[in-house]
Amino acid sequence: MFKKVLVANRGEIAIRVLRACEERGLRTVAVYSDADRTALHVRYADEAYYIGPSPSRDSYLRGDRIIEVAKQAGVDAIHPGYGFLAENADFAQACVDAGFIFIGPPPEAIRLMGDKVQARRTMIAAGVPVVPGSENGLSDEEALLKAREIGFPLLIKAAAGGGGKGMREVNSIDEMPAALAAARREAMGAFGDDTIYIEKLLRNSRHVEIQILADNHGNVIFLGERECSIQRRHQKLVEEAPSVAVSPELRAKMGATAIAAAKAVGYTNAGTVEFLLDKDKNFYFLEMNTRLQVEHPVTEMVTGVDIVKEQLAIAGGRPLRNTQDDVKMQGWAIECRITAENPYANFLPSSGKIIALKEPTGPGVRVESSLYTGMEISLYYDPMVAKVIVWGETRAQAILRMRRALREYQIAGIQTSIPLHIQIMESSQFMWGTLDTAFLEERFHPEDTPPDEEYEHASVLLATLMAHEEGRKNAVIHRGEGCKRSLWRWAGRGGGWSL
Amino acid sequence: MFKKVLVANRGEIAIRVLRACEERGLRTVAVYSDADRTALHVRYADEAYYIGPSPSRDSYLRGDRIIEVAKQAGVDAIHPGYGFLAENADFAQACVDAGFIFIGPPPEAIRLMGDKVQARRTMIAAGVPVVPGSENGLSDEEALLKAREIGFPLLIKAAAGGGGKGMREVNSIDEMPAALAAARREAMGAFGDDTIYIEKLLRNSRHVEIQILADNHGNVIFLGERECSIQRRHQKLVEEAPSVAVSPELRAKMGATAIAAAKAVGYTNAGTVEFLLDKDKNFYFLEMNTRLQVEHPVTEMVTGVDIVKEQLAIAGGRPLRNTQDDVKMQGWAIECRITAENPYANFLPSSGKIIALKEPTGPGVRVESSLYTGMEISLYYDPMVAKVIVWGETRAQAILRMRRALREYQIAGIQTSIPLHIQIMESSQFMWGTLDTAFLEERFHPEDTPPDEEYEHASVLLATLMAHEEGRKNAVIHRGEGCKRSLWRWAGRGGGWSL
Amino acid sequence: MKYFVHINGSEYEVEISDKDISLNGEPLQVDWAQVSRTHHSLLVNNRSYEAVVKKMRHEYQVVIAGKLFTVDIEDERQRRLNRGRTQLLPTTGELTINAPIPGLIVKVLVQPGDEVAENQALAILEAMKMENEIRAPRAGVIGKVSVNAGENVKQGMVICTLD
Amino acid sequence: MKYFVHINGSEYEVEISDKDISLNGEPLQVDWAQVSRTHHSLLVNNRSYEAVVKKMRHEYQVVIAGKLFTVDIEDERQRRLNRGRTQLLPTTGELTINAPIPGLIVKVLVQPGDEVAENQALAILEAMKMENEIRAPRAGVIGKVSVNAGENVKQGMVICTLD
Repeated sequence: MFKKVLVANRGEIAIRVLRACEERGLRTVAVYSDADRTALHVRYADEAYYIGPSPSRDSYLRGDRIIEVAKQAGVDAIHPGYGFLAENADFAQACVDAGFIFIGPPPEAIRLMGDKVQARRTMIAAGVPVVPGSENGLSDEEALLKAREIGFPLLIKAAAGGGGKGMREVNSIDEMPAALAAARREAMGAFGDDTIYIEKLLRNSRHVEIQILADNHGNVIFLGERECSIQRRHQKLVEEAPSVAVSPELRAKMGATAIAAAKAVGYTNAGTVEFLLDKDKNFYFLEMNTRLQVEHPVTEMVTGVDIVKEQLAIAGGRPLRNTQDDVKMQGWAIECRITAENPYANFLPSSGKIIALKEPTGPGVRVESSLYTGMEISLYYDPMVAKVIVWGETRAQAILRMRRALREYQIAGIQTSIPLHIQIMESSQFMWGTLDTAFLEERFHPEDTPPDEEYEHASVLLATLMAHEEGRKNAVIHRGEGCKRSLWRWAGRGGGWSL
Repeated sequence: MFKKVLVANRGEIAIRVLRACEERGLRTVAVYSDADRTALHVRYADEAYYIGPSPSRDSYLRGDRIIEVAKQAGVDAIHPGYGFLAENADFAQACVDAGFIFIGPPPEAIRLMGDKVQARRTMIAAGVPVVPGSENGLSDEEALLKAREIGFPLLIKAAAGGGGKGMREVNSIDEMPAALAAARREAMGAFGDDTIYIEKLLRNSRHVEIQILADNHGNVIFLGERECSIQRRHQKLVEEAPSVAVSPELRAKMGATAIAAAKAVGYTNAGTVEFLLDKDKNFYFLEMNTRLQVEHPVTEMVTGVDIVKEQLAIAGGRPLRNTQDDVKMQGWAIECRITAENPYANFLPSSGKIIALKEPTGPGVRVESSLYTGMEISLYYDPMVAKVIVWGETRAQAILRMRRALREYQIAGIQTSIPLHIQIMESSQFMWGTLDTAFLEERFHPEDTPPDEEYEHASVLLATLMAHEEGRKNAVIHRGEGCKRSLWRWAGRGGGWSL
Repeated sequence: MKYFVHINGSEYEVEISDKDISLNGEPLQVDWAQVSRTHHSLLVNNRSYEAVVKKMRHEYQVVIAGKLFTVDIEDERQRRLNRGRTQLLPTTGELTINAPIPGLIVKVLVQPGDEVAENQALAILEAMKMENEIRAPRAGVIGKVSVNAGENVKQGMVICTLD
Repeated sequence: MKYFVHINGSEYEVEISDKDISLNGEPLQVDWAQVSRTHHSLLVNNRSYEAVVKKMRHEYQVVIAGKLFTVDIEDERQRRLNRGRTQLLPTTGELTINAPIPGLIVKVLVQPGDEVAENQALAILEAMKMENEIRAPRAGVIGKVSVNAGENVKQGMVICTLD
């Protein structure tokens, strides 16, 4: 087994991986850009190395510098997290070439699954059902032809894509030219590659994915499914495990298919096979994420398996500790992704300084967060700043617990998606579990919920009291310390027993 | 089922209970003393009522005022937490008489188990093995006689006792008079009752306890055992579930005995039967705690059962949801009690203001805490201010995770027991699991561990840099904002890639 | 002292004296404790609220139970001043569309003189690797266009005007 | 500037100039960033440390990885001063025993003139419902006893003196 690991990432996932290393007794190395000198992952790691200016392309995407640091720090292995270089086959290869263990799948598997068009082709050959669509990179003209053939609605997708970037939904032939241009532009900006393909859009279907673990000795198991249908612009907001739509029989079938998909590309380490599940319980391969996923904690909470520790063990050459029969799902887990965005203003990214922070805890609550008081939220990186994950004996208990946890979460200084998540947890449709990937954008109307009159009143009172107090302070004289308790009490001690 | 609950407690346990109520959709009422106006439990509850000055006897021990508040707030039920009035049969009776549901056992069961002498007698009658000792309240003369009869070492215990208060270990007849006086004095101070009894002290034995759930319909189950052998002055510091010393057969036997004990007193709701387990795996009834216990979370983490929610369901008249066969223990859980004490100065209580706080989180970590930045730790209440609980797939994983969590825990402004807990987690004896109740006081020598030279160096540098900077500020002029990053960097950017 | 408080489109009247406080004329028992620079505990008729409050230039931002409320406060004097001012200002129809966040203008979709519908996209702004459409808050005719594709804009910079 | 630093009974020498820093003569690469009023991040030759630091009157309290370190710092000038002072002070044998925390004196176990051994209990102080023994830091003879049983004492109040 190796002894020292470099984590080539930032934010909550860097801390997640560092914690797993720490719990395995491994020495840890963090890397950081200018913007991240005081980030939690820098403070958490045993060692930290500067790798460049704030923009990702000058730091977290500079594989060459990261490998240079790995050499200088004398690490044995490199964990890429997700995003940045995690699905960059060249980086994985460069790590291996430089003599480091890459904690992830072999470069060839990344390359194959990373080219969505080639991946589709391989899956079809392996007998894995795929969504009807085009099979190779298309010119605009070809795309128009193919679109007429498979019909609308459809999706334009970037071959190098992921995270909804370079993806566009198209409902008629008229929208095609503008959508093609936008998708290519976004794909070029995000991945440096504007190859696209098109796929039939299956309405009213769910996004259900299977978590895979594969060791270097030919053993592959799956850790149940996750449902990730709550999305906006193809970005997941809420994930859960298990899925209400998946019976034990369907789970076994989807699991076997996912294992076949992984084996078809010689996959090792942790990975996820994403499927669309339609109303009739037919499922179609969407893509394989050849890395740790944002939503891995929900699987950890229902199976008891620590996926990152398994990644370390697999990369160290160990055979899987568990067989498929050992994997049991217990209870229900839900994750909410907390982003620095204003959900009521078209998800406008929100930047600023965190001036107050209190994170939820207590029974069944896990927080994966990059936040700290005094942190500057910049616009350099992904707006996801934290995740709340809860476990409950039942789905209903998990929802109630998530509501409780979200209400406890206090972040001041930026706008966040927390109020939207609270509304999702309070919506009867979510509670019934009648979800599909269009739920959030088409059938969820956060504006319709009645205003919280009680909280409104409290806000009015508190703000007015502060304004009143400030006015008095300015008017009279400075009152020393200012804010001490029991200074402000109106109309006697509020009820209860009185002195 | 009831709708509104008053929590007659403070600190971490009040918050724990409030969270469970919140997750069941119940309205919540907190009570507070002068010292606790801004305490977390007050801020967490839906409603909060003042009940009196800071000393417990004027507030949290005033059952009359609490019942008055319960009437005013219109609650249906009262949860006593642990400590304060939790094992006060008169208070439980007064709640029932006033028309409230008392979330706990019937007053008679509290009364019977609360009188340790009568409890012993009842247990003997029910065929439960008890530690050799006296059976009734003794005068000093009787105690001396009985002491000679059962031999030394022995324990003097308060009949009304709990939490190690009013308890004294005696190793020879000469020590008896002083120990008797001290035990009586402490018992009178803590419980208003100086009745004592004596028990043989079984050396090298473990403290192992069984968690019980009993509904109002005659169903009683147990949720496995907890090992609580790491104690100081008979106060638990570290607890875990399961116990390394308990085989499945022994677990079944102890469980059946605990159920018999509960049934013998007509017990309902959650409770704990404490046993001493000697080297030869004989176990002896110590006492029954007729309430929720501090260490209940370790059982929750290995069984997946939320004990406080079960308390609410039972009090609401529901039959148990689980049968004994449904109860499965998975993995391992450990709890460390964080106290405001200096473990290196004879556990001297530490008071002061919390000026900085960061609590651990991430996979498998749960924190139950009353702490917040700006909090004044007073000497009015118990020094336990927080608990860290971790879950791991194995005991070794749990220990490593606890070490990680404790290192993440930052509390500045008071002394805490955290460094001692880290040392316990790092001690090979604890790792081997060779524990008994004398472990901490007799065989654990925190002074012996080598100093953390590396941390010492970092502390030296940091403090000196601050002093240096302060000297310069005073010497030169005020430098504006003062503390901004990248102001201080010596001998170039530390390694890695350089610009 | 009387205050006129605006929140989510509603107006409340709060009156505070040394001993009494009322909301829309209803007297309340209020106990306010500041826990830290940003954290407050408020008891209103024994109802307990925990809030984080941040004072902005002209308003207070209050976070309660995970939700953000923006509160505008005028006292009687300010109200009279503001009233007067509103009546004096001519109601011109011109509206300025500003960049809501810093970013890169990827595309400008309108020209001076274009008629646009409410909610129509005016420009595309890239930030955090995502494209964000800047839309018209109401129907109108484009006046001036102040940015070009490929240009980096700061927050608040004018993108175009709408008559 | 040269500093003499005391921690856990060890002494370190730290030298700081505008550009260089050394610990016991060994030059180090140091990057220090203050995260908040109390939180600091320190990189020493790329080793990362996160610490909470509290300045007390004469010392710094540093919490790193859950452990508390107390650091005393003298610069060269202070050191000369302190050295001089130590030599001037007569080495009297009298020691004052103070209450380490506020509480109730439950029992006083010694009288003036008593000879006590190191670690012998002098009084019992109750706080947080627990009895705490106040013990002699070294052997000696009790001088004055300043408290009585049943008396409430504040932190730092003199309990007795030891010659």
